[in-house]
Amino acid sequence: MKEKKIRNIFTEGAIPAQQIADDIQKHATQTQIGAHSIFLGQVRADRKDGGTVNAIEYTAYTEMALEKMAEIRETLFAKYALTCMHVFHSLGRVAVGEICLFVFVSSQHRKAAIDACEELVEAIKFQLPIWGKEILDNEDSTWKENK
Amino acid sequence: MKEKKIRNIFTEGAIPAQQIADDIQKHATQTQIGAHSIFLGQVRADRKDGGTVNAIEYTAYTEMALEKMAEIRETLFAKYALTCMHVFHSLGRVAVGEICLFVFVSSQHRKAAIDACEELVEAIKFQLPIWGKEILDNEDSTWKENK
Amino acid sequence: MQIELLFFGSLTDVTTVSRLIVENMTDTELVKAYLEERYPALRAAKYFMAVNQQMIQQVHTLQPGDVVAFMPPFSGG
Amino acid sequence: MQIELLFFGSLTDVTTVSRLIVENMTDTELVKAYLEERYPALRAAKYFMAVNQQMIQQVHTLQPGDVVAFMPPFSGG
Repeated sequence: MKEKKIRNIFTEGAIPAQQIADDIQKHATQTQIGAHSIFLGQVRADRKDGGTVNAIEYTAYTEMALEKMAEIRETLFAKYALTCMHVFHSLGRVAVGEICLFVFVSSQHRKAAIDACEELVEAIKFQLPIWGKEILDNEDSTWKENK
Repeated sequence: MKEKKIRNIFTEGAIPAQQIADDIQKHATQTQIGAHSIFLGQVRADRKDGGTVNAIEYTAYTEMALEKMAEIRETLFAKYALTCMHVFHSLGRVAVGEICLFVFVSSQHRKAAIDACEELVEAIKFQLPIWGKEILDNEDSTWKENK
Repeated sequence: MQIELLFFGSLTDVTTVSRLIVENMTDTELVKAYLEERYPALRAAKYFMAVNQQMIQQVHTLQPGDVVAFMPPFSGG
Repeated sequence: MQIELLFFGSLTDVTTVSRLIVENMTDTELVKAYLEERYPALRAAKYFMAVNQQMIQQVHTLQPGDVVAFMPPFSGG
Protein backbone atom coordinates (compact mmCIF):
# COMPACT_ATOMS: atom_id res chain seq x y z
CA MET A 1 0.00 0.00 0.00
CA LYS A 2 1.37 3.41 -0.93
CA GLU A 3 0.83 5.97 1.76
CA LYS A 4 2.46 8.91 0.08
CA LYS A 5 0.23 11.79 -0.77
CA ILE A 6 -0.21 12.69 -4.43
CA ARG A 7 -0.26 16.46 -4.99
CA ASN A 8 -0.77 18.24 -8.24
CA ILE A 9 2.26 20.09 -9.64
CA PHE A 10 0.85 21.04 -13.05
CA THR A 11 -0.36 24.47 -14.10
CA GLU A 12 -1.91 25.24 -17.48
CA GLY A 13 0.36 27.72 -19.28
CA ALA A 14 3.00 29.97 -17.71
CA ILE A 15 3.48 30.41 -13.96
CA PRO A 16 2.74 34.06 -13.09
CA ALA A 17 5.44 35.98 -11.16
CA GLN A 18 2.63 37.11 -8.86
CA GLN A 19 2.06 33.54 -7.70
CA ILE A 20 5.68 33.39 -6.55
CA ALA A 21 5.21 36.53 -4.42
CA ASP A 22 1.96 35.16 -3.00
CA ASP A 23 3.57 31.83 -2.10
CA ILE A 24 6.49 33.58 -0.39
CA GLN A 25 4.08 35.82 1.52
CA LYS A 26 2.13 32.77 2.74
CA HIS A 27 5.26 31.46 4.45
CA ALA A 28 5.64 34.57 6.64
CA THR A 29 3.55 32.88 9.33
CA GLN A 30 5.94 29.91 9.51
CA THR A 31 8.39 31.49 11.87
CA GLN A 32 10.62 28.44 12.19
CA ILE A 33 11.73 28.99 8.57
CA GLY A 34 15.04 30.79 8.09
CA ALA A 35 15.80 30.09 4.43
CA HIS A 36 13.94 29.73 1.15
CA SER A 37 15.70 28.40 -1.92
CA ILE A 38 13.83 29.01 -5.16
CA PHE A 39 14.55 27.85 -8.69
CA LEU A 40 12.72 29.23 -11.72
CA GLY A 41 12.93 27.87 -15.23
CA GLN A 42 12.32 30.50 -17.92
CA VAL A 43 11.75 29.73 -21.62
CA ARG A 44 14.78 30.83 -23.63
CA ALA A 45 14.77 32.23 -27.18
CA ASP A 46 17.34 29.67 -28.36
CA ARG A 47 18.39 29.64 -32.00
CA LYS A 48 17.74 26.37 -33.76
CA ASP A 49 18.19 25.18 -37.32
CA GLY A 50 15.62 27.18 -39.21
CA GLY A 51 14.45 29.58 -36.54
CA THR A 52 14.33 30.89 -32.99
CA VAL A 53 12.30 29.39 -30.15
CA ASN A 54 9.05 31.31 -29.58
CA ALA A 55 7.47 29.02 -27.01
CA ILE A 56 7.66 25.57 -25.49
CA GLU A 57 4.65 23.30 -25.46
CA TYR A 58 4.74 20.91 -22.51
CA THR A 59 3.04 17.54 -22.28
CA ALA A 60 3.37 14.95 -19.54
CA TYR A 61 2.36 11.49 -18.45
CA THR A 62 0.67 13.26 -15.58
CA GLU A 63 -0.38 10.31 -13.38
CA MET A 64 3.10 8.83 -13.51
CA ALA A 65 4.74 12.25 -13.01
CA LEU A 66 2.68 12.96 -9.89
CA GLU A 67 3.37 9.50 -8.50
CA LYS A 68 7.11 9.92 -9.14
CA MET A 69 7.07 13.46 -7.71
CA ALA A 70 5.52 12.12 -4.48
CA GLU A 71 8.40 9.63 -4.24
CA ILE A 72 11.04 12.31 -4.85
CA ARG A 73 9.35 14.47 -2.23
CA GLU A 74 9.47 11.68 0.34
CA THR A 75 13.12 10.95 -0.40
CA LEU A 76 14.12 14.60 0.01
CA PHE A 77 12.14 15.07 3.22
CA ALA A 78 13.88 11.98 4.61
CA LYS A 79 17.32 13.24 3.55
CA TYR A 80 17.12 16.94 4.48
CA ALA A 81 15.65 18.87 7.42
CA LEU A 82 13.01 20.68 5.35
CA THR A 83 9.96 22.65 6.40
CA CYS A 84 8.17 22.88 3.02
CA MET A 85 8.60 21.94 -0.60
CA HIS A 86 6.43 23.21 -3.46
CA VAL A 87 6.77 22.41 -7.16
CA PHE A 88 4.85 23.92 -10.08
CA HIS A 89 5.43 22.87 -13.68
CA SER A 90 3.65 24.21 -16.73
CA LEU A 91 1.66 22.14 -19.20
CA GLY A 92 0.69 23.48 -22.61
CA ARG A 93 2.22 26.53 -24.21
CA VAL A 94 4.68 28.80 -22.41
CA ALA A 95 6.10 31.75 -24.37
CA VAL A 96 9.72 32.90 -24.37
CA GLY A 97 10.50 34.91 -21.21
CA GLU A 98 7.75 33.21 -19.21
CA ILE A 99 8.25 30.91 -16.22
CA CYS A 100 7.64 27.17 -16.81
CA LEU A 101 9.06 25.74 -13.55
CA PHE A 102 8.84 27.05 -10.00
CA VAL A 103 10.57 25.08 -7.25
CA PHE A 104 10.33 26.40 -3.70
CA VAL A 105 12.10 24.71 -0.77
CA SER A 106 12.18 26.06 2.80
CA SER A 107 14.11 25.06 5.90
CA GLN A 108 15.32 26.34 9.22
CA HIS A 109 18.96 26.66 8.13
CA ARG A 110 20.12 27.55 4.63
CA LYS A 111 22.12 24.46 3.72
CA ALA A 112 19.16 22.05 3.73
CA ALA A 113 17.02 24.30 1.51
CA ILE A 114 19.84 25.04 -0.94
CA ASP A 115 21.00 21.43 -1.31
CA ALA A 116 17.48 19.98 -1.53
CA CYS A 117 16.41 22.59 -4.08
CA GLU A 118 19.35 21.75 -6.34
CA GLU A 119 18.70 18.00 -6.04
CA LEU A 120 14.99 18.54 -6.66
CA VAL A 121 15.59 20.49 -9.87
CA GLU A 122 17.78 17.67 -11.21
CA ALA A 123 15.17 15.08 -10.23
CA ILE A 124 12.42 17.05 -11.98
CA LYS A 125 14.49 17.31 -15.16
CA PHE A 126 15.58 13.69 -15.31
CA GLN A 127 12.94 11.66 -13.49
CA LEU A 128 9.58 13.22 -14.33
CA PRO A 129 7.91 12.09 -17.59
CA ILE A 130 7.46 15.57 -19.07
CA TRP A 131 8.33 16.64 -22.60
CA GLY A 132 8.90 20.05 -24.12
CA LYS A 133 8.32 20.78 -27.78
CA GLU A 134 10.06 23.95 -28.90
CA ILE A 135 7.91 25.99 -31.25
CA LEU A 136 10.02 28.09 -33.60
CA ASP A 137 9.13 31.47 -35.08
CA ASN A 138 8.76 29.84 -38.50
CA GLU A 139 6.17 27.47 -36.92
CA ASP A 140 8.49 24.49 -37.24
CA SER A 141 9.08 22.61 -34.02
CA THR A 142 11.79 20.54 -32.43
CA TRP A 143 11.77 18.33 -29.33
CA LYS A 144 13.67 19.80 -26.42
CA GLU A 145 16.53 17.79 -24.89
CA ASN A 146 17.70 18.14 -21.30
CA LYS A 147 21.38 18.36 -20.46
CA MET B 1 42.37 52.46 -9.81
CA LYS B 2 39.27 50.52 -9.02
CA GLU B 3 36.94 50.23 -11.95
CA LYS B 4 34.25 48.10 -10.39
CA LYS B 5 30.84 49.65 -10.05
CA ILE B 6 29.47 50.22 -6.56
CA ARG B 7 25.75 49.41 -6.34
CA ASN B 8 23.55 49.77 -3.32
CA ILE B 9 22.32 46.52 -1.77
CA PHE B 10 20.69 47.94 1.37
CA THR B 11 16.98 48.37 1.97
CA GLU B 12 15.50 49.98 5.08
CA GLY B 13 13.43 47.34 6.90
CA ALA B 14 12.05 44.10 5.45
CA ILE B 15 12.14 43.19 1.75
CA PRO B 16 8.52 42.96 0.49
CA ALA B 17 7.51 39.73 -1.30
CA GLN B 18 6.02 41.97 -3.97
CA GLN B 19 9.47 43.29 -4.87
CA ILE B 20 10.57 39.74 -5.60
CA ALA B 21 7.68 39.25 -8.03
CA ASP B 22 8.39 42.60 -9.68
CA ASP B 23 12.08 41.76 -10.10
CA ILE B 24 11.25 38.37 -11.63
CA GLN B 25 8.75 40.00 -13.98
CA LYS B 26 11.38 42.52 -15.13
CA HIS B 27 13.55 39.66 -16.38
CA ALA B 28 10.87 38.36 -18.78
CA THR B 29 12.32 40.55 -21.52
CA GLN B 30 15.77 38.96 -21.18
CA THR B 31 15.05 36.00 -23.38
CA GLN B 32 18.56 34.54 -23.18
CA ILE B 33 17.87 33.65 -19.52
CA GLY B 34 16.85 30.05 -18.84
CA ALA B 35 17.31 29.81 -15.07
CA HIS B 36 16.87 31.97 -12.00
CA SER B 37 18.23 30.85 -8.65
CA ILE B 38 16.85 32.79 -5.70
CA PHE B 39 17.75 32.69 -2.03
CA LEU B 40 15.66 34.37 0.64
CA GLY B 41 16.62 34.79 4.28
CA GLN B 42 13.67 34.99 6.64
CA VAL B 43 13.87 36.04 10.30
CA ARG B 44 13.28 33.01 12.54
CA ALA B 45 11.54 33.00 15.94
CA ASP B 46 14.48 31.23 17.61
CA ARG B 47 14.35 30.55 21.33
CA LYS B 48 17.19 32.10 23.28
CA ASP B 49 18.03 32.25 26.97
CA GLY B 50 15.30 34.43 28.39
CA GLY B 51 13.01 34.75 25.39
CA THR B 52 12.10 34.25 21.76
CA VAL B 53 13.39 36.33 18.85
CA ASN B 54 10.85 38.95 17.77
CA ALA B 55 12.98 40.82 15.24
CA ILE B 56 16.52 41.34 14.04
CA GLU B 57 18.03 44.80 13.88
CA TYR B 58 20.70 45.02 11.19
CA THR B 59 23.57 47.46 11.07
CA ALA B 60 26.47 47.52 8.61
CA TYR B 61 29.67 49.25 7.72
CA THR B 62 27.90 50.21 4.54
CA GLU B 63 30.74 51.75 2.49
CA MET B 64 32.97 48.74 3.13
CA ALA B 65 30.10 46.29 2.53
CA LEU B 66 29.29 47.84 -0.86
CA GLU B 67 32.93 47.89 -1.85
CA LYS B 68 33.32 44.22 -0.85
CA MET B 69 30.06 43.29 -2.57
CA ALA B 70 31.34 44.82 -5.81
CA GLU B 71 34.44 42.63 -5.53
CA ILE B 72 32.38 39.49 -4.87
CA ARG B 73 30.19 40.35 -7.83
CA GLU B 74 33.20 40.71 -10.13
CA THR B 75 34.65 37.43 -8.93
CA LEU B 76 31.40 35.53 -9.54
CA PHE B 77 30.85 37.05 -12.98
CA ALA B 78 34.39 35.99 -13.90
CA LYS B 79 33.84 32.46 -12.58
CA TYR B 80 30.32 31.68 -13.84
CA ALA B 81 28.43 32.39 -17.08
CA LEU B 82 25.86 34.68 -15.48
CA THR B 83 23.36 37.05 -17.02
CA CYS B 84 22.35 39.02 -13.90
CA MET B 85 22.97 39.15 -10.17
CA HIS B 86 20.93 41.17 -7.69
CA VAL B 87 21.38 41.37 -3.92
CA PHE B 88 19.16 43.12 -1.38
CA HIS B 89 19.92 43.12 2.34
CA SER B 90 17.87 44.78 5.05
CA LEU B 91 19.13 47.42 7.45
CA GLY B 92 17.24 48.33 10.60
CA ARG B 93 14.47 46.26 12.10
CA VAL B 94 13.05 43.16 10.39
CA ALA B 95 10.32 41.26 12.23
CA VAL B 96 10.04 37.48 12.53
CA GLY B 97 8.61 35.97 9.32
CA GLU B 98 9.85 38.87 7.18
CA ILE B 99 12.52 38.68 4.49
CA CYS B 100 15.93 40.22 5.32
CA LEU B 101 17.99 38.92 2.37
CA PHE B 102 17.06 38.50 -1.29
CA VAL B 103 19.67 37.06 -3.65
CA PHE B 104 18.72 36.67 -7.31
CA VAL B 105 21.08 35.11 -9.86
CA SER B 106 20.19 34.40 -13.51
CA SER B 107 21.94 32.51 -16.27
CA GLN B 108 21.35 30.74 -19.54
CA HIS B 109 21.75 27.25 -18.10
CA ARG B 110 20.79 26.23 -14.58
CA LYS B 111 24.13 25.11 -13.19
CA ALA B 112 25.77 28.54 -13.30
CA ALA B 113 22.86 30.27 -11.55
CA ILE B 114 22.53 27.57 -8.87
CA ASP B 115 26.25 27.36 -8.06
CA ALA B 116 26.81 31.12 -8.13
CA CYS B 117 23.77 31.75 -5.93
CA GLU B 118 25.01 29.32 -3.30
CA GLU B 119 28.51 30.80 -3.35
CA LEU B 120 27.09 34.32 -3.18
CA VAL B 121 24.97 33.56 -0.10
CA GLU B 122 28.06 32.22 1.70
CA ALA B 123 30.07 35.28 0.67
CA ILE B 124 27.34 37.62 1.93
CA LYS B 125 27.20 35.84 5.29
CA PHE B 126 30.95 35.67 5.88
CA GLN B 127 32.52 38.55 3.95
CA LEU B 128 30.14 41.49 4.29
CA PRO B 129 30.48 43.66 7.41
CA ILE B 130 26.86 43.38 8.53
CA TRP B 131 25.63 42.59 12.03
CA GLY B 132 22.31 41.34 13.30
CA LYS B 133 21.05 42.05 16.80
CA GLU B 134 18.29 39.69 17.83
CA ILE B 135 15.56 41.49 19.74
CA LEU B 136 13.74 39.14 22.12
CA ASP B 137 10.12 39.31 23.19
CA ASN B 138 11.22 40.37 26.68
CA GLU B 139 13.07 43.31 25.02
CA ASP B 140 16.46 41.79 25.85
CA SER B 141 18.78 41.43 22.92
CA THR B 142 21.60 39.17 21.81
CA TRP B 143 24.06 39.46 18.94
CA LYS B 144 23.41 37.02 16.12
CA GLU B 145 26.17 34.60 15.10
CA ASN B 146 26.50 33.08 11.64
CA LYS B 147 27.22 29.39 11.21
CA MET C 1 -7.15 -9.55 -23.04
CA GLN C 2 -6.66 -5.86 -23.73
CA ILE C 3 -3.49 -3.85 -23.17
CA GLU C 4 -3.43 -0.06 -23.35
CA LEU C 5 -0.42 1.57 -25.04
CA LEU C 6 0.49 5.21 -24.44
CA PHE C 7 2.94 7.28 -26.53
CA PHE C 8 4.57 10.48 -25.44
CA GLY C 9 6.75 13.32 -26.73
CA SER C 10 8.54 12.77 -30.04
CA LEU C 11 7.17 9.21 -30.27
CA THR C 12 3.76 10.64 -31.15
CA ASP C 13 5.39 12.10 -34.30
CA VAL C 14 6.04 8.45 -35.28
CA THR C 15 2.79 6.85 -34.13
CA THR C 16 0.54 9.89 -34.84
CA VAL C 17 -1.66 8.65 -31.99
CA SER C 18 -1.09 8.95 -28.26
CA ARG C 19 -3.08 5.84 -27.32
CA LEU C 20 -3.67 2.37 -28.79
CA ILE C 21 -5.49 -0.69 -27.48
CA VAL C 22 -3.98 -4.04 -28.47
CA GLU C 23 -5.27 -7.56 -27.90
CA ASN C 24 -3.58 -10.76 -26.80
CA MET C 25 -0.08 -9.56 -26.12
CA THR C 26 1.30 -11.42 -23.14
CA ASP C 27 4.58 -9.56 -22.70
CA THR C 28 6.27 -6.29 -23.55
CA GLU C 29 8.55 -7.93 -26.14
CA LEU C 30 5.51 -8.86 -28.22
CA VAL C 31 4.17 -5.32 -27.96
CA LYS C 32 7.53 -3.90 -29.06
CA ALA C 33 7.77 -6.27 -32.04
CA TYR C 34 4.23 -5.40 -33.09
CA LEU C 35 4.88 -1.65 -32.87
CA GLU C 36 8.21 -1.78 -34.69
CA GLU C 37 6.50 -3.67 -37.47
CA ARG C 38 3.69 -1.15 -37.64
CA TYR C 39 5.94 1.93 -37.19
CA PRO C 40 9.41 1.09 -38.55
CA ALA C 41 10.77 4.52 -37.46
CA LEU C 42 10.40 3.33 -33.86
CA ARG C 43 13.41 1.03 -34.32
CA ALA C 44 15.71 4.06 -34.48
CA ALA C 45 14.00 5.90 -31.66
CA LYS C 46 15.38 6.07 -28.14
CA TYR C 47 12.70 5.37 -25.57
CA PHE C 48 11.92 3.95 -22.16
CA MET C 49 8.97 1.76 -21.25
CA ALA C 50 6.81 1.77 -18.15
CA VAL C 51 4.18 -0.78 -17.17
CA ASN C 52 1.49 0.71 -14.95
CA GLN C 53 3.72 3.74 -14.36
CA GLN C 54 6.73 1.67 -13.23
CA MET C 55 9.79 1.89 -15.45
CA ILE C 56 10.90 -1.53 -16.72
CA GLN C 57 14.41 -2.52 -17.74
CA GLN C 58 13.65 -5.92 -19.28
CA VAL C 59 10.83 -8.03 -20.70
CA HIS C 60 7.74 -7.82 -18.55
CA THR C 61 4.76 -10.19 -18.52
CA LEU C 62 1.46 -8.40 -19.11
CA GLN C 63 -1.92 -8.82 -17.44
CA PRO C 64 -5.28 -7.77 -18.90
CA GLY C 65 -5.78 -4.07 -18.33
CA ASP C 66 -2.07 -3.25 -18.04
CA VAL C 67 -0.95 0.13 -19.36
CA VAL C 68 2.34 0.22 -21.26
CA ALA C 69 3.86 3.67 -21.79
CA PHE C 70 6.50 4.48 -24.43
CA MET C 71 8.51 7.49 -23.43
CA PRO C 72 11.43 9.29 -25.09
CA PRO C 73 14.06 10.93 -22.79
CA PHE C 74 12.36 13.42 -20.49
CA SER C 75 12.72 17.12 -21.16
CA GLY C 76 10.71 18.90 -18.51
CA GLY C 77 11.80 22.03 -16.67
CA MET D 1 47.28 63.96 13.04
CA GLN D 2 43.76 62.66 13.47
CA ILE D 3 42.63 59.07 13.08
CA GLU D 4 38.96 58.10 12.93
CA LEU D 5 37.89 54.94 14.78
CA LEU D 6 34.64 53.11 13.99
CA PHE D 7 33.00 50.43 16.14
CA PHE D 8 30.37 47.97 14.96
CA GLY D 9 28.02 45.31 16.24
CA SER D 10 28.59 43.99 19.75
CA LEU D 11 31.69 46.21 20.16
CA THR D 12 29.43 49.22 20.51
CA ASP D 13 28.05 47.59 23.69
CA VAL D 14 31.61 47.93 25.05
CA THR D 15 32.53 51.36 23.70
CA THR D 16 29.00 52.85 23.89
CA VAL D 17 30.00 55.02 20.91
CA SER D 18 30.28 54.07 17.26
CA ARG D 19 32.91 56.66 16.38
CA LEU D 20 35.95 58.20 18.07
CA ILE D 21 38.63 60.60 16.86
CA VAL D 22 42.10 60.04 18.28
CA GLU D 23 45.27 62.08 17.88
CA ASN D 24 48.89 61.15 17.27
CA MET D 25 48.64 57.41 16.89
CA THR D 26 51.07 56.27 14.25
CA ASP D 27 50.10 52.61 14.00
CA THR D 28 47.22 50.25 14.76
CA GLU D 29 49.04 48.68 17.73
CA LEU D 30 49.01 52.02 19.54
CA VAL D 31 45.30 52.42 18.80
CA LYS D 32 44.58 48.94 20.15
CA ALA D 33 46.60 49.53 23.32
CA TYR D 34 44.81 52.84 23.90
CA LEU D 35 41.38 51.28 23.43
CA GLU D 36 42.06 48.25 25.62
CA GLU D 37 43.21 50.61 28.35
CA ARG D 38 40.08 52.72 27.98
CA TYR D 39 37.69 49.76 27.51
CA PRO D 40 39.14 46.72 29.32
CA ALA D 41 36.29 44.51 28.08
CA LEU D 42 37.75 44.84 24.57
CA ARG D 43 40.60 42.52 25.57
CA ALA D 44 38.22 39.58 25.72
CA ALA D 45 36.33 40.54 22.55
CA LYS D 46 36.89 38.85 19.22
CA TYR D 47 37.21 41.39 16.45
CA PHE D 48 38.79 42.18 13.09
CA MET D 49 40.31 45.48 12.08
CA ALA D 50 40.14 47.30 8.77
CA VAL D 51 42.10 50.39 7.72
CA ASN D 52 40.30 52.43 5.09
CA GLN D 53 37.97 49.48 4.46
CA GLN D 54 40.79 46.99 3.88
CA MET D 55 41.03 44.16 6.41
CA ILE D 56 44.45 44.06 8.09
CA GLN D 57 46.12 40.98 9.56
CA GLN D 58 49.04 42.68 11.30
CA VAL D 59 50.26 46.03 12.59
CA HIS D 60 49.59 48.77 10.10
CA THR D 61 51.20 52.23 9.96
CA LEU D 62 48.64 55.02 10.01
CA GLN D 63 48.46 58.23 8.00
CA PRO D 64 46.50 61.35 8.99
CA GLY D 65 42.85 60.91 8.06
CA ASP D 66 42.93 57.09 8.10
CA VAL D 67 39.78 55.31 9.24
CA VAL D 68 40.24 52.27 11.47
CA ALA D 69 37.21 50.01 11.87
CA PHE D 70 36.76 47.49 14.69
CA MET D 71 34.41 44.72 13.66
CA PRO D 72 33.16 41.61 15.47
CA PRO D 73 32.47 38.48 13.36
CA PHE D 74 29.93 39.31 10.67
CA SER D 75 26.36 38.12 11.05
CA GLY D 76 24.44 39.39 8.03
CA GLY D 77 21.90 37.41 6.08
